[in-house]
Amino acid sequence: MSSSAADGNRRHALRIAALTVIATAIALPLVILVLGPNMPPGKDTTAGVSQVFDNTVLLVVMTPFTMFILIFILYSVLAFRVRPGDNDQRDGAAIRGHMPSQIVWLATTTAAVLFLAIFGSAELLASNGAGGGEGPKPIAKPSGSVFQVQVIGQQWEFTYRYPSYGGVETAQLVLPVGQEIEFHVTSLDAVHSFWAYELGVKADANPGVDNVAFVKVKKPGTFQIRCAELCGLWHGYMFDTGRVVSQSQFATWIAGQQRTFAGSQQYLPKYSLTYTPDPQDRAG
Amino acid sequence: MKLRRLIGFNLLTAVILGVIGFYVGWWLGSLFTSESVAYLKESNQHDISLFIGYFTGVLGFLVGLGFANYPVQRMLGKPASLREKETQGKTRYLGLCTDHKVVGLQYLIGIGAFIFIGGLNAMLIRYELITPNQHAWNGNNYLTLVGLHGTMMMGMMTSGILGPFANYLVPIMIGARRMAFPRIEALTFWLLMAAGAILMTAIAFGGFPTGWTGYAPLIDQANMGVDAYIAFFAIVGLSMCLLGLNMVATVITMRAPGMTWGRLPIFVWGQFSTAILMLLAPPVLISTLLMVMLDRTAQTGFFNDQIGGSSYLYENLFWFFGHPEVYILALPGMGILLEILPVFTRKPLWGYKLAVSGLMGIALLSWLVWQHHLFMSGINADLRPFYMLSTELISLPTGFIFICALGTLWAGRIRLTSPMLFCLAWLFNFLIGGLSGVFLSDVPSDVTTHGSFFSMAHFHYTIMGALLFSFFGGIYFWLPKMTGIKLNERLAKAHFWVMFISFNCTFGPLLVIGFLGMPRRAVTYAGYLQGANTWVSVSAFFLGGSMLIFIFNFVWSLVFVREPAGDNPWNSKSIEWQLPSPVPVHNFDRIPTFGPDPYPYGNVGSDAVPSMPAVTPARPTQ
Amino acid sequence: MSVQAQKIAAVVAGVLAIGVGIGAYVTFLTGGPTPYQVPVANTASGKSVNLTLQTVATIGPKLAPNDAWVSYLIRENGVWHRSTVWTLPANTVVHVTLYNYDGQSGLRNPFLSQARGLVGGSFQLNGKSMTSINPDVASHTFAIPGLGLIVPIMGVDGNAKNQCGDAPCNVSMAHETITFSFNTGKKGHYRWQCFVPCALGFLYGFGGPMQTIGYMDGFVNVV
Amino acid sequence: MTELAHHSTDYSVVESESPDVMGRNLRVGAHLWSSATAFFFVAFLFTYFYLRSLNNHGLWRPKGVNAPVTLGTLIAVAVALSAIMTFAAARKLRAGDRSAFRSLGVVALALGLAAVVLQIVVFATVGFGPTDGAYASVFLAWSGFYMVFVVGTMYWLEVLLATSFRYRGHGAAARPAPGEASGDAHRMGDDIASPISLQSPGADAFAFTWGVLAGIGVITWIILYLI
Repeated sequence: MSSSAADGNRRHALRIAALTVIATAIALPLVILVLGPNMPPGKDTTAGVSQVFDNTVLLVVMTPFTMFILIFILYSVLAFRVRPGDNDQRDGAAIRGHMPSQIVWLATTTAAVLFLAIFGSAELLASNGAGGGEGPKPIAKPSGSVFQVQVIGQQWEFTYRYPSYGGVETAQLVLPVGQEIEFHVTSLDAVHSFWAYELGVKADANPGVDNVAFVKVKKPGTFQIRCAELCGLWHGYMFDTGRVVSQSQFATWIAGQQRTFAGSQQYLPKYSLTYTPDPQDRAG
Repeated sequence: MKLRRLIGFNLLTAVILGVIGFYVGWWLGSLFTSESVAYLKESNQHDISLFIGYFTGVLGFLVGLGFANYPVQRMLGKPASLREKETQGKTRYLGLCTDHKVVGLQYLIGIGAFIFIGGLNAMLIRYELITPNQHAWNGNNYLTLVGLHGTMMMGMMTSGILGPFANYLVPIMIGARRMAFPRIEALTFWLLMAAGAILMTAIAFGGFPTGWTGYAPLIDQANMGVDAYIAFFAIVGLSMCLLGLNMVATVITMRAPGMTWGRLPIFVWGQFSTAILMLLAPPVLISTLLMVMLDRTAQTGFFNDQIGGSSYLYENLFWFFGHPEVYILALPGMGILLEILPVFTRKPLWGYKLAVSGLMGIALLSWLVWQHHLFMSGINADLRPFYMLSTELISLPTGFIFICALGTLWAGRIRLTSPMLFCLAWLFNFLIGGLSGVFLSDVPSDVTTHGSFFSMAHFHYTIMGALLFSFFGGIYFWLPKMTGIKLNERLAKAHFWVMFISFNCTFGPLLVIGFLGMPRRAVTYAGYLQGANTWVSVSAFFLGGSMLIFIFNFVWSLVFVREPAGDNPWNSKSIEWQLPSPVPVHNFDRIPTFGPDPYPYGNVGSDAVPSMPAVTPARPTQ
Repeated sequence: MSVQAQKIAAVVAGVLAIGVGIGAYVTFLTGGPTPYQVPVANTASGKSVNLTLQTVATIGPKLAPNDAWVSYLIRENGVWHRSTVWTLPANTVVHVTLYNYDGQSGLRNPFLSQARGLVGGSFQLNGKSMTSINPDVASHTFAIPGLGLIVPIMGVDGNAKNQCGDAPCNVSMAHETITFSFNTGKKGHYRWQCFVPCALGFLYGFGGPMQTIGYMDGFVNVV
Repeated sequence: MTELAHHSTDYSVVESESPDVMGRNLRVGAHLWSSATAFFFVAFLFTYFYLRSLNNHGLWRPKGVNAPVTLGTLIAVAVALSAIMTFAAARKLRAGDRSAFRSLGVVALALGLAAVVLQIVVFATVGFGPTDGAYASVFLAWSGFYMVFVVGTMYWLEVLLATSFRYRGHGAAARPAPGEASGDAHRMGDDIASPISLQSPGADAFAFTWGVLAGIGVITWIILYLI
């Protein structure tokens, strides 16, 4: 390759590098200070906090790569395109590869990937599963006392049981604030998925399976509950609104529920982590 | 002779025999009675009749096309035949033809038709989602539309590039006259068409509420319509498996002298790596669906926890197929991308070995990641760090593809033709798709994104944004070769810009909507998402409109203008462009001998003259 | 006819054929039960709506393609119809009278045998005021989760005389009469369903009629 | 697409394909098909061990669900013997002894079909139905679909034998009538030079495929009947 062309390419390379650095320098503060803190699902719960932090880190790691690729494509298209009316029929330079840049690329991507995997695993353990379903025997669990709430998915409604209050079953989900909650999600029929968006909790409900998720809510409020796994005709209508209230309000509420539903509670099966309800299949 | 043609083995006979076969099978099924199928009487469900009907219907269809002739002859000890000599004339496009170029064009039209049906369903889905409440499609129809859209696209687009382009081009590129198994090649296409027809019948039997994943036990519970889904996917699986087998065998055995593994065009590598997955993944799907079929008919208990089955079993088996499946959708597009880039940058492919290892690396890793679809399901929660790692490792070979594409752009002499534009769009879309994939692969952020519109938008970026864009890039690039007729370049660019912009206006916001808490496949959504959803629906309609531009261009150029393309309109140097357009029936008179360099572009010195083609195969005498 | 003309004719024909196809498809998808405008009675105590329903074990070939399916029926000015999409006025008390001719299936989740969201908090089973029933003798429930409404429906005793066959059944046959009232509240588009696994021959008793509008599921448009 | 339709090649200048290409294709195809078959049954293998390990509600294998071990063993033996026979037959053919190939092949075919018949006997006499727990489901489905594969493979063997019998008189240079191959006199077929030349590679490819399938059959027997 003639020296002039080589100089030209070196100039292009420097420009692209500079642009990438500048763009990253501009983007990173925005990502960290503006975008990151506003990532879903919000910071009102332990699970939410860890997810927001996680999302922010992912964005930070992605930013330089994204900037590099986008700037490279844009720059090449602008700098190297053959303008209409340019009758120069010559080909481009016969470059078949460039070992250093290949090695650098491989090294950086590998480093990023390994970091993300290790970070994600650490974050997962540190945040008690970050609100995700961890199966019957969770490895990441909070130390100290937990407040058990069972979520029962059925076609097409979620109902809830509170074992520490005699296994009372309710139609609404109300949680005490500042208390480490241990959700036990199960299903009576098809596969559902219990998604409490603002809490940052999601756990599939499988028939005959107990799926545990942890969360601790910091301040009172409401949150929306949706079914996140296709479960049949009324999947789209399987939503509800939950409430987070103070300890005392919770006590009065649960007492009220125990009174209201005394009629059906006597027939409820003993509280257990999974149920095999009658009637059996095909019986009807 | 003419009469003989009419009543011979052709599409008409096939359709008639197919319908007859269906009703015969339906009647046979109605004869089944035993205590385990006693449920039939009280549930009005005729699953057994329907399954047998579909099976015999497909059988009749294939017999009508003439697929039975050869096996029967062989049973009688008649000798094997290389292939039928291609009948000339238009009729060969309407029946069993073993010319790989005819099959390629059959695939292009057939799959194209079904893709547009799938797209129509998408439009109807977006129409429903304009408002937060169900307002347009009655009863179960919304879920049926979702299922039809997903299943149709997944089933058809898996063969969307291997079918038309690989069948047509791979034999030419490796210097062969045919695929290894021409009859199997034809069979894969007609199986696919039969399957598509079967899926369309789902709405006649009450539709199906399971989406394209068909999770058990819902699929055991659903109405008869889901039998169409099961039959469709099983037949598509068979078609995919045979197509993959044929492709792998062809690349292994049919390469011309000089075409060593190190000289294969990157397009062939892309199809080859895909074909390996296509050969091995679908059998798992087929056996899974057969288990579902038995659950629904013979009352086995594979996925019914109440008689010892498990819903986890289905999720494991399905995604063990399902994840290679999504790379089956990604890899051939990469092949097209890296094949087209050198032509319009006028440079050799940058980092050929790296690109090949990227393709093969993706194909290998895709077997180790399937449980990242089940992060929230509670299966093997302890293994989630491993699947997180293996999933994120896939971004390394994917990164190879990117760096090779960027290196090829570098210091090239870029010509922004319509195929080139689609390739650049591929890079952009797949970048977004890959980055959004990182959020899904990372368990803590997957808690929110899993099963939401975010994951839906993610795989639309990787499948539609990558596969469909490279599909259209391939059409604009190779259709002149296949038909000998030029497509209108201005309309092509109009199509590109409308499609690219409206695509990003559709799925970019959907990423955000998912983050804001909208679950997939739900007909209702929270009121505060209405503005965004309306915007998405409108741009989705524009996206649909861009397809009409393409159809108009296709018809206008091919039917009315018919401007000859010439043998090598793009001044490409790969072998298919050294042949006349369209390629003659036997491709080559004498099998060519290949030189060392698959991409002989580029100037050694700044003052070099335009370089010459690497291979000059003898042209067929016209 | 010139070649060009032939081409144009072919293209036009093709476009027309596709258009007709799409039209038929869309019409099929939009087709379905037309909402039944429930008449409003203006009594001295303000507006009120009367809803008369019956549930039957088998709908029979006269009223539906799937003759063996369990179904709800509604009485529209004296005649029983199989329509489950109703339009009701907002903020109005709806008095429901329901005749159940179906047997006892039992609930999967006994919790749902407790009535919720009723005016006065209780319903009348054959004139007797109750708030919950034994889940094992439940035949169906009438539930509008969006309004927090659920009413368990007692099933007919298996060895009662004169069981009803195919719909429509009449009051001379063995049945249970349930009456209750609920308030429609604010405008909206709500689904209603049955929570008892009463679909014979389907896994968990929840397929077929339980997942098809027009049998055990429907919509309530509150306007 | 008139150009495509009317496009024609002068066949006189098109050289014919070298006959060993088909043999190579057959061998490669056999390997690929066998690997696909293996993956088909991997799903059942996984299902067996997964459901067994879960044992939902203790319904993996309720009392009284017992597989007929004797019949099962007979099936496995028949399949394995048949596969061994085909290997021997293929070797004979490679040595040029076509009559020995035929006699061994017929025995192998008989054994394979015997396995199918025995399987039908198992289904007719087995003491449990598909609803009797997960093991019953796996047992019936797995052995049933295995036999579907056996039937298909036996068809291939029958094809080899039929060709061998049809041309037993001819020497190595047997020449079929035009169109005989495609079976449709109105579709001309350009047949390979000699049908005999494909016999040996065909037999090798078949022996490999049938060998793999028989191996799967033995594994099936061990898993469904023994453990």
